[in-house]
Amino acid sequence: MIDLLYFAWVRESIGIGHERATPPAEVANVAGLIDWLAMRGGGYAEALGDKTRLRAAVDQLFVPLDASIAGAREVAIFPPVTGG
Amino acid sequence: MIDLLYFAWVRESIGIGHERATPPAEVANVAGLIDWLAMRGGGYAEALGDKTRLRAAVDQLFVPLDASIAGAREVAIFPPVTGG
Amino acid sequence: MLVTEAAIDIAAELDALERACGGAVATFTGLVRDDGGVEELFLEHYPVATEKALSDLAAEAARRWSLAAATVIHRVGAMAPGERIVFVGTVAAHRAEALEACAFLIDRLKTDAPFWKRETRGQDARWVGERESDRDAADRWKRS
Amino acid sequence: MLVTEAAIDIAAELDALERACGGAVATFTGLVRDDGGVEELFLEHYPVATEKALSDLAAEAARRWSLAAATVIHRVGAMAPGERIVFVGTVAAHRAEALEACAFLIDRLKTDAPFWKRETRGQDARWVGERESDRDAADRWKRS
Repeated sequence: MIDLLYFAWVRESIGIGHERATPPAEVANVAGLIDWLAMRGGGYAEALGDKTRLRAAVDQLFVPLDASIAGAREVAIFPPVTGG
Repeated sequence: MIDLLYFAWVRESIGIGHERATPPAEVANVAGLIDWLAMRGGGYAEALGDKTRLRAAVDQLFVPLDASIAGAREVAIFPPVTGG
Repeated sequence: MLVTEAAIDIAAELDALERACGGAVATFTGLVRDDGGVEELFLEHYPVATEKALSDLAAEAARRWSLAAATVIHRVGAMAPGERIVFVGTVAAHRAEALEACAFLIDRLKTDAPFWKRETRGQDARWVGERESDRDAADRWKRS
Repeated sequence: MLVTEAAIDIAAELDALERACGGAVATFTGLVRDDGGVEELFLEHYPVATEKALSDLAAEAARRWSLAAATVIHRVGAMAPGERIVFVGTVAAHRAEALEACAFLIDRLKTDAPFWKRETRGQDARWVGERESDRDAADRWKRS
């Protein structure tokens, strides 16, 4: 069971900011997780279809999309940051 | 007749911050003016003896010591600046 | 290091920085601009991760420069044009350290901390895109 | 641009800068340090020439960067440790311009404006010498 967090337009497209899910064992990294979620269609497909527009954090640490999710408790998916 | 201004330790050594003087015609530049004033001895000699420690402005414009004083109305002599 | 929904009280922050007993205080304040009629700016963040990102930045600044104090405050939630989004303040014995650390903190905050801006103009609300220049500005601190 | 014997009111200056409608405000404040027991710092200046020097610096900053506003205030006379000697503030649409112009103004002010500092420790009053590092900091703006 992984906590999934969505921010900014990813959150708005999907319609929620937080959910919990258990991806199948063959989903090994963040990119795989995104593809698996996008298969749900609708807002998920819209938000997660183009991975070049997405960034991620595993357990609050920024990671590249090929980072492993083995043992992850929290994965966040979001657009490039624009603060400051 | 030139207005002469002294600042910081130059002023303190000489004992006054402002005076008026008419240097002889052969005094052509700031360095010459400083030498001419230093010849007065006392605080003037003390303040003006070492020109490497001095900077100058002619009519409120910073100049090198070989700058002409022809037509100058105001010459200021002072140490390197230390503001800010 | 603080993320807050409340307005940023600069006078109080400056007062605290000046009491840190350095000779040089540098600050940067980012304000909401009314670019093309922006009426509201909404700042979203990733709470636990923003605190970690800001602490990491402060720790890196403290490693690189000798600072008497450093403050980073980022506002979140809805703001109007002219309001303060972010405040960075640094104190050091000499000005070069304070100025460089201040520029470092705001440059890196722009790319390393999980904040997102949404601008509202009338009925049109849109999320601000990544700026290439922000990435370049943050990168220069990695090279040096 | 102002040379004054009165204490510098930073809150009022920041307020004015923020009203200039830029998105980025950078400031630098120099405070009297109590280096080795300094009890009083006395700032002397060359009145007409300081005003000219500060105006020239502001004009050069306005040529080099697109600024919505710039403020330089330098205090003169006797000050105690912790008091503000100098305040520089800049406003621009984007942060790089505000930060660079602020650093430029304080770096060049240190070498181009006719101010002199005298430190008093007990019975010992001495004029501060030129700092090589100040000349280097000012020079980098001439090269770039």
